[in-house]
Amino acid sequence: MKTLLGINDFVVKFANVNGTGSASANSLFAKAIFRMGIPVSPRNIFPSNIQGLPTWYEVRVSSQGYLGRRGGVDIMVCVNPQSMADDIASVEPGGYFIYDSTKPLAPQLQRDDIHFMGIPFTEMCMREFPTPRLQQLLKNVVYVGAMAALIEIDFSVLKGLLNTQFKGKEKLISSNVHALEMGFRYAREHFDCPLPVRLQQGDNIAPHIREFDHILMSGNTATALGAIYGGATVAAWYPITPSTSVVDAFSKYAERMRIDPGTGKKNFAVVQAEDELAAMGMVIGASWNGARAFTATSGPGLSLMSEFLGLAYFAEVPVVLVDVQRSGPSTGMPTRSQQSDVLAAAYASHGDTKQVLLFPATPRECFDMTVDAFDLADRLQTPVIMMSDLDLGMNDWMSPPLEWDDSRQLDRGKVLDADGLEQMENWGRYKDVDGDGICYRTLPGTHPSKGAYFTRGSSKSEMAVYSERGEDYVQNVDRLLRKFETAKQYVPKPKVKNAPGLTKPASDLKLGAMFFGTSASPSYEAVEMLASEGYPIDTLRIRAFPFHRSLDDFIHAHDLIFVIEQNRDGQMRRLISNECEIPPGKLTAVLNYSGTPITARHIAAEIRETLNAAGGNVIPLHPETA
Amino acid sequence: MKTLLGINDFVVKFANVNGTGSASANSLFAKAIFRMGIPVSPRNIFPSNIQGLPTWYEVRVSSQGYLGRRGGVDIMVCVNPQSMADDIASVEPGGYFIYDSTKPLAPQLQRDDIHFMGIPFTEMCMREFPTPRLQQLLKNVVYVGAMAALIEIDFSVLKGLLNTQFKGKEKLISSNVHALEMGFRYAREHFDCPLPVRLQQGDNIAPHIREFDHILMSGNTATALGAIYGGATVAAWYPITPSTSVVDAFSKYAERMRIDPGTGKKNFAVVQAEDELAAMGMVIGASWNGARAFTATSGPGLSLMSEFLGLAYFAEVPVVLVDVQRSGPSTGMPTRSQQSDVLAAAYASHGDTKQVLLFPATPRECFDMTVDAFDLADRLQTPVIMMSDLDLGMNDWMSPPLEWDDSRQLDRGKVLDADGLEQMENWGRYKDVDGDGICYRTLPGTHPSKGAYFTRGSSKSEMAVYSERGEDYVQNVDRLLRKFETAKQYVPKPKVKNAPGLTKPASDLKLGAMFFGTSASPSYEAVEMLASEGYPIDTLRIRAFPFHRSLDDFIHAHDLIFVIEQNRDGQMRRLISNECEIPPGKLTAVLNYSGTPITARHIAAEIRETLNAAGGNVIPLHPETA
Amino acid sequence: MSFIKPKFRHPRLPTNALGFTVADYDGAISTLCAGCGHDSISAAIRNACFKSALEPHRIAKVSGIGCSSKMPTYFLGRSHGFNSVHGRMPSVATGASLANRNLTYIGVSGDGDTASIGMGQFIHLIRRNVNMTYIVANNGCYGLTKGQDSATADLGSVSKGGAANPFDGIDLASLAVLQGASFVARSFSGDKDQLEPLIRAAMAHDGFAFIDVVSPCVTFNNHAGSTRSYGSTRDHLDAMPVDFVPVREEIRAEYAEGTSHAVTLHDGSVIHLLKADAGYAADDRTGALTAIRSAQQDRRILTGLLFLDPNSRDLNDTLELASRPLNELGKDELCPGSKMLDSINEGLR
Amino acid sequence: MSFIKPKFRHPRLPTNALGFTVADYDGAISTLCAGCGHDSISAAIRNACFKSALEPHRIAKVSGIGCSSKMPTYFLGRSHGFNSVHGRMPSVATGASLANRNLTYIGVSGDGDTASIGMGQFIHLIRRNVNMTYIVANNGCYGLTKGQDSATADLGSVSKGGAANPFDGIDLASLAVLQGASFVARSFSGDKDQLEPLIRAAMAHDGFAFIDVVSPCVTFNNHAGSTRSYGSTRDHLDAMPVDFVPVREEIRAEYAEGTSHAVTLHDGSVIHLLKADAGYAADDRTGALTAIRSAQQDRRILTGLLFLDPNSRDLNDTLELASRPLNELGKDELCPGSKMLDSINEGLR
Ligand SMILES: Cc1ncc(C[n+]2csc(CCOP(=O)(O)OP(=O)(O)O)c2C)c(N)n1
Ligand SMILES: Cc1ncc(C[n+]2csc(CCOP(=O)(O)OP(=O)(O)O)c2C)c(N)n1
Ligand code: SF4
Ligand code: SF4
Ligand SMILES: [Mg+2]
Ligand SMILES: [Mg+2]
Repeated sequence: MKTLLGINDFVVKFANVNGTGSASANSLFAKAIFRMGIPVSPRNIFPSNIQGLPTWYEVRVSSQGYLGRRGGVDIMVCVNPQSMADDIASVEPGGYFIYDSTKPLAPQLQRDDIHFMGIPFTEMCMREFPTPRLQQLLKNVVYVGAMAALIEIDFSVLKGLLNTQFKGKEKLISSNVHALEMGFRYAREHFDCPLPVRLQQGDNIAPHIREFDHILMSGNTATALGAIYGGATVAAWYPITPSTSVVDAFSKYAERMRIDPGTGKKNFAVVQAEDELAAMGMVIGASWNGARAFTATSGPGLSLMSEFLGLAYFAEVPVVLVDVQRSGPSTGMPTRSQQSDVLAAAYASHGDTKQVLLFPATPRECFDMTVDAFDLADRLQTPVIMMSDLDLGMNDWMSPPLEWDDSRQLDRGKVLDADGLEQMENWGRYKDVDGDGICYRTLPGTHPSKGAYFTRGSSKSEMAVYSERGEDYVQNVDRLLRKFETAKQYVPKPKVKNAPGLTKPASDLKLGAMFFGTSASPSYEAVEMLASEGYPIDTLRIRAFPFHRSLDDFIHAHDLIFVIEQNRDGQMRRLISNECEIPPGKLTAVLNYSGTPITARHIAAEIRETLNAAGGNVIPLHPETA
Repeated sequence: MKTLLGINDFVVKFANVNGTGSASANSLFAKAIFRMGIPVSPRNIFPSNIQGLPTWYEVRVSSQGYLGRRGGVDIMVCVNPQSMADDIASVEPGGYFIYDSTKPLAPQLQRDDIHFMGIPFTEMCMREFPTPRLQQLLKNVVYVGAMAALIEIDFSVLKGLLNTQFKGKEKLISSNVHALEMGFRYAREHFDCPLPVRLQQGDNIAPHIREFDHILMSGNTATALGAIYGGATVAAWYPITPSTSVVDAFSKYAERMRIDPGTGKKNFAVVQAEDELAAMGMVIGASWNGARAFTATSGPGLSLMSEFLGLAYFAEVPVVLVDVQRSGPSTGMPTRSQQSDVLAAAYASHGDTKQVLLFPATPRECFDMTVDAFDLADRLQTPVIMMSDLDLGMNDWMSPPLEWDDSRQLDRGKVLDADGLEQMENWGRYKDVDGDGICYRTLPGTHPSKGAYFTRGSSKSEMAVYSERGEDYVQNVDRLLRKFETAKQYVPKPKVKNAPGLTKPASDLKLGAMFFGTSASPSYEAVEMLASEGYPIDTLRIRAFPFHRSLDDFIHAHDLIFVIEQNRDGQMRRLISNECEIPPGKLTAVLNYSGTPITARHIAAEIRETLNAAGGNVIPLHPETA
Repeated sequence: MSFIKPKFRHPRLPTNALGFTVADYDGAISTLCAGCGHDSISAAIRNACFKSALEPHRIAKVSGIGCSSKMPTYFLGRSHGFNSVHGRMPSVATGASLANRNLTYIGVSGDGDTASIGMGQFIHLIRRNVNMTYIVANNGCYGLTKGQDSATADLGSVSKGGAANPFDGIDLASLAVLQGASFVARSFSGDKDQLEPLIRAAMAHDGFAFIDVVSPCVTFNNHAGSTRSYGSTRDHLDAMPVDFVPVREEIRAEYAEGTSHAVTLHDGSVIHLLKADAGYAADDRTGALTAIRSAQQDRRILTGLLFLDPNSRDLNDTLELASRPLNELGKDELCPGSKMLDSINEGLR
Repeated sequence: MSFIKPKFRHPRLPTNALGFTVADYDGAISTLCAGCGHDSISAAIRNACFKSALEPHRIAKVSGIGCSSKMPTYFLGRSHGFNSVHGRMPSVATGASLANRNLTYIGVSGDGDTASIGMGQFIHLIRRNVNMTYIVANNGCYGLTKGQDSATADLGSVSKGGAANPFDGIDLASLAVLQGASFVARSFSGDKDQLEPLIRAAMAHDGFAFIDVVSPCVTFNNHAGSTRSYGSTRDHLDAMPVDFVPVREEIRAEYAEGTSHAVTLHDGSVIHLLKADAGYAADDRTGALTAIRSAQQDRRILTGLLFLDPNSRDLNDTLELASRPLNELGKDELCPGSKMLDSINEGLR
């Protein structure tokens, strides 16, 4: 049998039944590894139901700090008989399959090339714990204990985490510790511990992890904090997976940080709307009236908001919309991840529209970009859509700590107060005074006699008077294009990196890769894999639409560019070729749309295949020779 | 002063106030010219209100049968003081301005280079007709009478039309005829009749008009008839300009042609829904249940339907949606025309979607394509969107008569009846038995024990069982792509024409133009203008999306291609470069998005400018030398 | 994921008039939470269809999105079903009903699906009197998205999150009565003796039949603070039992407080009402509204058949549709032919 | 197209407490049809604001789409206005009200805008008790799209197209009462003596104030067959006149059938009710519903203040928002600062 070797480099997957309390045990597992200073990226893969169906928790451990999915499973911990056959099949040759041996394993499920390790979880728990509830719950802790022995998790870290989690409930702490120990002891007694795939503090950890501070948090939590720090006061939303936790977290933080100290009253409003149309209407109404407002939704909500997004675009009302993407179209796979709303968001609504999009790739960026989104929306007087996804939003990610510069001001853009109105001659709501396409706005209630105007989604003159004159219409929508052009200088710039291991691009290096959001981490990893094989690929991580000019430069500087994304139709590739006027042939799509996040292996394989097919045109350039 | 010369080649425009009854007088004018066998194309340019604002009726007379707008006005008949200044400004040098001289014209409005012709319409009507209502209404008929004298409309044709219109209401006929004669006489007495711009039967009329039969009808009426002949039984809609008349006409015809002869009951249902979401839901429900169903809407409705369009795409329910486009985004200019929903329709909804679009250019095609749309939707089990627009839908167009082949069957596609189910082994709703991506559908109530399945917008296996497995999802959406590929062979093919006057393309002719819908007519005209200047341009009229392969061929066969359309962002150009993988640089946008239909002059000017800018690369090839 | 039940049938299971056993009305195994009220409703629907001896394949099931809207998978596996989009089932059902007036339509929705996102469509569905049975599995919360308050949650009820609901709950039954629904009932998912006959009556009713079924969410809304949990529902239950009398049985006519009242349905079948708190006749809207409200003011939920218009005319009749279903019409009935088109052309020359 | 009115003001026009003349409350010249009921409503709103001496710039106007929704352009030219999208004004108004609780909000809508496409939002606006005056200019038809029946059109009313409406009309006032609106009134556009005080009362009310104004469409719905035309409205009018008593005037307390009833508003102002048909107190929902319905059954339209909850708590209060408008908060109140973020980071290590 093949022997897997992996010090701090392996994938563990837990196969559970949802509603059985596995989530907290699983996150205890991941957090302990994180606390040990070893790079870890856990992912929930859960069904669209509440109880009784298969759910998985996939944990990647990576000394190099790769946070994307690697693909494959080295150790499968299976406590769900429903999915057992598939789960066994998914283990890498040489890998480990840990299962509940209370019942014997069906012989037809056996495989010769992996290790089966039975632990009688149910039996052990029936024996040790009094109530069915405890038996059920602590079974999960028992397997964490066993894993602690098998891969050498620092036991004191686990205990420390339990102490914090159950602070004040000593009985719970002791039963949990007992469960941990049961598992630990069983594994020690019955198996060769540790396994060759295991943890080891310090040694081979990448410096950018070892030497810097990190936190473990979900993108949605970071987005919520971004909304707090960005000064959002109105959140209107409608529940939908996977965006719900954005507003949940916003409410939680606001209840803590936005209570008026004098009166105990709230300096924020959260409204659960009756649907997504209403949520967007409330955001528009609040923004029009000068509050910073946002909503969070997912694909179906985005579709429902499209008429209103057209209004906001055309009436020039700031809007911040967080789209935590899931698999579409329609209901699709509501609990699976994709990046498939790119076109729907970029051109949201009928008529000629272009919306500003931001593409965060880490929780830190969720935080920063959400703050930026409010500034951008106000500055540009238009919707700004944060394109997050389930993978980023709902999973915990290792991230540099969030940072805040206390001198940062809220940039409310061109809003005239009473004084400003007094000073400005012949103010007109839609006059392009500064030539950047952005006009001066006024808020209701500002001035007794100046600055009142009518906001509408229909055509108007520069003075905001209703008009059906072709010239007025054209002037207005041309200005909106000019504004979109202006946006390029305000939105976050792409991140360009030269091919790894090569300090400057050699003159004959013409390969590039572009990606965004959760495709970034596995893309970087794939690029490193390919670099070690001799294919040097420069990268550009897209962070916003409209595209910054450096994206054009990147495209022009390369002959063959891979666009890596998680949807069927290569939507970002389309958007690029559209907006940058690029021959689509220059851009090769690398796609995954299975609902589970794209893996580095998949990306590398696809690129390799293209390069091989290109034959003589792309000769691997061995790093030594570069 | 310049003298305009135009036998059967000129533009007359009437400037009215809406709600004053000018519509019927104006259409009497156009219809009379049509009856004389002279090509005419009338257009309403009306405000989004009901009474009291400026409205125009622009009539182009064109011996060559050009039905697009030419641009410019030769004779302006102005009975609306509100818009007079602009109306005067819009007359071509040498043209005629006919106005109500009951009040004298303000001196500052005078121009030296056009003819002013005052007729005291109000005064004449006050004198001749007893009630304000009649004075108001018949004023419109008086100016038609005057025009009859000025441009030589056959008076008996006018009278004949009035006779038909007011059949049985003799008093109305005589007062109308009287009004006509008043105008006629006044003009004869006060002006040199006829003007140099005028009508003349027979002579210089293009053979394709002279020698063939024509009707005058609006696109929306034709679409409605297409729905009747296509076998639509359920129409669910929500009123919105400019699509309302589609369902109005459908109801009218259905009341006439779809009454069960035995019982007097209806073989059709028209439901005015509470909004566009509901309208689309009803269509989906009815289609799912085996009726042919459709809705008609415009941009805002399309936006609101986008979630449901994603459902229909993913659940594979046939839908026929007529989008009569107006100016967007948002409310935009609701009574003005554009072709700006192309991208919103093609990629309607979140997630990866591609919708089938049809682009009719004439009423005849509205009829044919609507019939086709029902067959296509059934055959492909997907939404089919008819992309009409206000200009085509609400104006009367000269068109070849509608034709129906009585042997044509309704193609309901792959629907299994009870026998079919008995015969098919292991039927599965989403099995691609034939390899074309199209599966066998069953209808509720068909068979006591076979063929029942659950339709859903969420992911499923081939057997229609709910599934969140990545493989099932991917297999399904890949099949949908395959189906879209199949669609290419079923949708109407583009119309390709070699450059006019050149029987076969010379080897060094590399110019092409592509367009669709109402941009076609003025594009053909512009191409002829440019041909006469020595620029030979081949044309391709797009009639459907997905694009037929011949579109790729056309693009590859040309070096520089103009894409002519009526929106700001060159949406069709984008769609082409996206879907045909064409370097966008090959496609040059020629755009108009002022809300009034694009003119041949504008197109020619834009192309000329590009060609001039291209300099040495495009040497005009004089027709003689070709 | 759905599991198909084993196909084995016990040979001596009782059969209905059509020879079907109750198992012929089964669906896939439920994936809802153990103990979810919605499963009891599924069972009641299955039993009602069995007892009323409806042909399974002549029933069509429609729903929106939510735990409740998943229910149609779990009953009537021989019927077509359509799990559409959130809140818009009413329009899908309307279209379906227009296409084929001869099927029996069962719509299943949740309180989120109906009272929030679907409110507009729900009211217009009522107004059109579409011939269907519309069941709301009402748990006062959004089960599938993990327990947010819905618009029917009572004022002050406490959701899993811990916050007390600051808004008044929408009472869907009152709303249906006010907006002109021709059949309005309420029941409790745990009370199959009342629920099954109500569902049978609803399916027999010619027009829109609404049943608001209080259906506790064991996972997110079953704790002391919530007023919609099993415990509290049972406490506040003001049962108004209904007994279904199949076609051709004797019709009883007397009706006084505390006794039963026979109402003849459009198809001739009859419902016996037992009036618990009395005070209104079941065909009087104002009375129904007042009774519902007065029970409410006592913090009780009035159940039973709350309103019935025996002269209901459904949408197909209102629109004067022919009796043959639209989806059965072929080219001959639909297509007026070339002669007609010629005459239309003629009018446009 | 809008024409700006000449700016010339007669120097001796009467002024209100703030020194404004009624002309200071004017808007652009109307582009509605001559004689349209909506213009009378615009005038009533203008007059009400003038008489109540509201600062024009402290009022915000919101509307949907329709002839009615154009109205806000034609009054209060010194106020900001927002002509949003069809049927979704309620959500825009809700957001606006949350952002700045200190302005007065006037929402104008049509029966199509509210009772069809906007129905869901309307009901949820009521449920949230957003502090605004919501006026529906109710003409039973879609004016702007040329006269289709709306959902409030009476059963049997004949539209311009000639077909009789086969559906029951939705009564928005009853619906508002049932759904918990804290102020519900009805009036007639041609009856400014009743309408102006109602609007003033509505604006003074702390919470959601709904006024259903029967407002005939002269162009599409003013002929014999329609029951909502000027003529027929006047015929069926069952006037319940309302007189507005400004703050600080005497409060009258007696209330018997046929006499007047003083209700104290939240801000201390008082409304005198004259109960025409009696039978219910204006703070009793069931009574209001019964009265509306019984007038309806006599084919009469009950007008006046139909329901009032003097203890209304608006959305801002329900959500326990601070008294300072959210849109006035600056970085100091909003941004918790870097220390707080450090402590959050700490919890995530
Ligand atoms: C357009 C849209 N918005 C939101 C959602 C997310 N969602 C799914 S089910 C649901 C609520 C379900 O509540 P309810 O109808 O009461 O059903 P329950 O689960 O309580 O039975 C929501 C908000 C969705 N699927 N589609
Ligand atoms: C989404 C959308 N659908 C349809 C329309 C077209 N539309 C404009 S106004 C209107 C109806 C207006 O009726 P109502 O609200 O009663 O106003 P009225 O004109 O009668 O005053 C409709 C359907 C639209 N603007 N937007
Ligand atoms: S979450 Fe609640 S409603 Fe959903 S299945 Fe579980 S118990 Fe039922
Ligand atoms: S159409 Fe009717 S509602 Fe619209 S402005 Fe004219 S009269 Fe008023
Ligand atoms: Mg619920
Ligand atoms: Mg109306």
